[in-house]
Amino acid sequence: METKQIKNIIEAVLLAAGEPVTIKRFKTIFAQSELTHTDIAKALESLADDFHDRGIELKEVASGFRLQTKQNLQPWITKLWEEKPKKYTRALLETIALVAYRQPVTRGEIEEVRGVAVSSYIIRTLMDRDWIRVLGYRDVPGKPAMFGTTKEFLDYFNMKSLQDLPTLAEIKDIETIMPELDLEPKPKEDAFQQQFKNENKSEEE
Amino acid sequence: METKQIKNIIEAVLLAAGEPVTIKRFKTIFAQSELTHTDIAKALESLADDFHDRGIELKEVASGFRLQTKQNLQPWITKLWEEKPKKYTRALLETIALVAYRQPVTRGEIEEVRGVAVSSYIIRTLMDRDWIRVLGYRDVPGKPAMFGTTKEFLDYFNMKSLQDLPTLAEIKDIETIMPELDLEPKPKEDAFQQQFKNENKSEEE
Amino acid sequence: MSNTPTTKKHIANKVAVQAEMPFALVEGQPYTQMPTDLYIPPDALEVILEAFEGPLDLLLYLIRRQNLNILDIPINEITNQYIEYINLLGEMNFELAAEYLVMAAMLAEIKSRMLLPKIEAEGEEEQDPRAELVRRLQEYERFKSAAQDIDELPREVRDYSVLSAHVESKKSFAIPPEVDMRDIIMAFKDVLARADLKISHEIEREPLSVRDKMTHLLDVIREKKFFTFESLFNVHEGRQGVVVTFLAVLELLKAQVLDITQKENYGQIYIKSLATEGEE
Repeated sequence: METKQIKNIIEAVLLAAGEPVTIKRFKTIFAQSELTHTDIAKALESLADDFHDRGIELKEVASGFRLQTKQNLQPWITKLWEEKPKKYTRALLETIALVAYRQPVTRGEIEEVRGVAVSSYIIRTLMDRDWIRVLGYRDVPGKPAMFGTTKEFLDYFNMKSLQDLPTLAEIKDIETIMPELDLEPKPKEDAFQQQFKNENKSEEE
Repeated sequence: METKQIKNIIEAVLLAAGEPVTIKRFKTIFAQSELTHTDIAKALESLADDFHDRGIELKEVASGFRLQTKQNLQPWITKLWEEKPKKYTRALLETIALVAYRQPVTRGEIEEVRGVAVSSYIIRTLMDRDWIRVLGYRDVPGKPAMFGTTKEFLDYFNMKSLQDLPTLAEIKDIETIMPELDLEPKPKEDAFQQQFKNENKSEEE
Repeated sequence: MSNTPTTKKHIANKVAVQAEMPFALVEGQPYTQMPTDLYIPPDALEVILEAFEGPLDLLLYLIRRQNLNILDIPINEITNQYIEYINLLGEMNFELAAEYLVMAAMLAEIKSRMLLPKIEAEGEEEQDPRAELVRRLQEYERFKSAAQDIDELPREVRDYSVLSAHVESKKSFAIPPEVDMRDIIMAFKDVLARADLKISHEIEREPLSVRDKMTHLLDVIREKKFFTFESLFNVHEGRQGVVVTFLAVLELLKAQVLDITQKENYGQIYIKSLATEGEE
């Protein structure tokens, strides 16, 4: 068998196997052609060279040889599984606003102003995003956590300090200050209907 | 971005995805580089050319592009596994054939053509394999489900669309052979071919 | 005619005295002696029955193996062969699918109609009694061959394998959404406005009973079948209002007027009305 053909088969086998393949296993695959261990090792080596300017590379691991995507392409590959960002809910925006303006603030205080319960999900999302942090615990029954914003929060919004937050007076005038900006909250499309549309769309495709 | 680099990323992405990748999905992966549909299609084409003397090929199926082994190498690949490739029963193949060519089709209609009852086991197997799905319910007593094939069915049998199905044999009219018998005309336009026409039409639009 | 009385008798004998008279009696291969008829060694019957996908398939087999024209079936001959086959299966105590018997009846009917002299009905031209059978046979045959074609299409594992490479890390994180500072400010403005409103209305607000709330909710439900959980609550009613609304929802759930769904953890909660048109 030609070297080219051997390499083609090895490449296809490695990509089809779904797991690392040992030289021993290659030998059984090439049983009829009576390839030796050395023949296969050489073909693998030559194959590895062919990959130098490609997106994949040959790697020997404990359980055999495998082809894997190159590390430098990882940023593109992970995009395969990226979820589309969902918009934050009104409840979350109000919560972060109250933390920003009223810090240190407890969950109970936020709830009091908003008139509704603050879901744990909102708190966790804001914590995961490093926008809020626990500043301490209030010395009242239940020892509620007091929340405040983080440096990451300021960085995200390009602020040096909390002083850069618009003052309450400015907020009241915000519509007159920035009339050109469409500050009215957009009528939120119902998430369910949105999903519905997408489903219909994909069926049409 | 260089064409070489784009092709490398495409190859790595195709091998990493674990499922066919659409051009649309490639566009989101290359969002920052602002590649157009045409750019990606061209890169895919060029990549397909690169594989001409290799053991693998780029194939477009219903759900997108994927890399697969060339058929002539498959005898080597199957040696990887002890298990022999599955065989399907005639009952199952006839049922899927009727669903494929006659969709939307009810179980009763399948039974009428085949002259025997369709076992629930076959329907379940086809549903479990994601080869058929319920398209809706016919508005007649009993509201029987209407079945159609899925993208997975097309993918599995290496097809891009229903148009890739082998052509269905024509029905010969008894009248043309024995005109002296004065028979009722029977030629019915095949529902599937009718649907095909419609599909083609709408795609051209 | 291939199915001569001798053949029939032969089969009957075979079945009846199978133990004493094995096939070896007829030079070891009795079935090869009757190449054109229906004779099938009894122990092969089970296999062969499984090989047929129903009466149409069996009929096609009978027609094809004798190179007969499907459009001009010698109905007498085929009917005899078919019925013989069915009888044979019956003698073997096979539980025959009803479809086989229906076909036998259909064949017998066609046969008798072919034998009868043509009656010239007024204004009606008589149709070949075989026409419907021929149509069904052809229809079945085209899908039988379509099934074979599909079987020959390249398919995964047998003809190709889908390729994949190892990926170091498939971990991906959800991209957090972009947020505009103005959105936060507007949210704050709103919440302050609401808080003001709440304070000024606090005194006037009448206590809300759960019953009242249920009635109100039912009105809302009638208008819209689907709505978000959140939309039920009116922040101006304050904490007490929220509690009352929540209790009302629970009551309605218990009464099975509502259903609550959530597609994913922490996802939007939807309320669906279970009330059907008829009940309204």
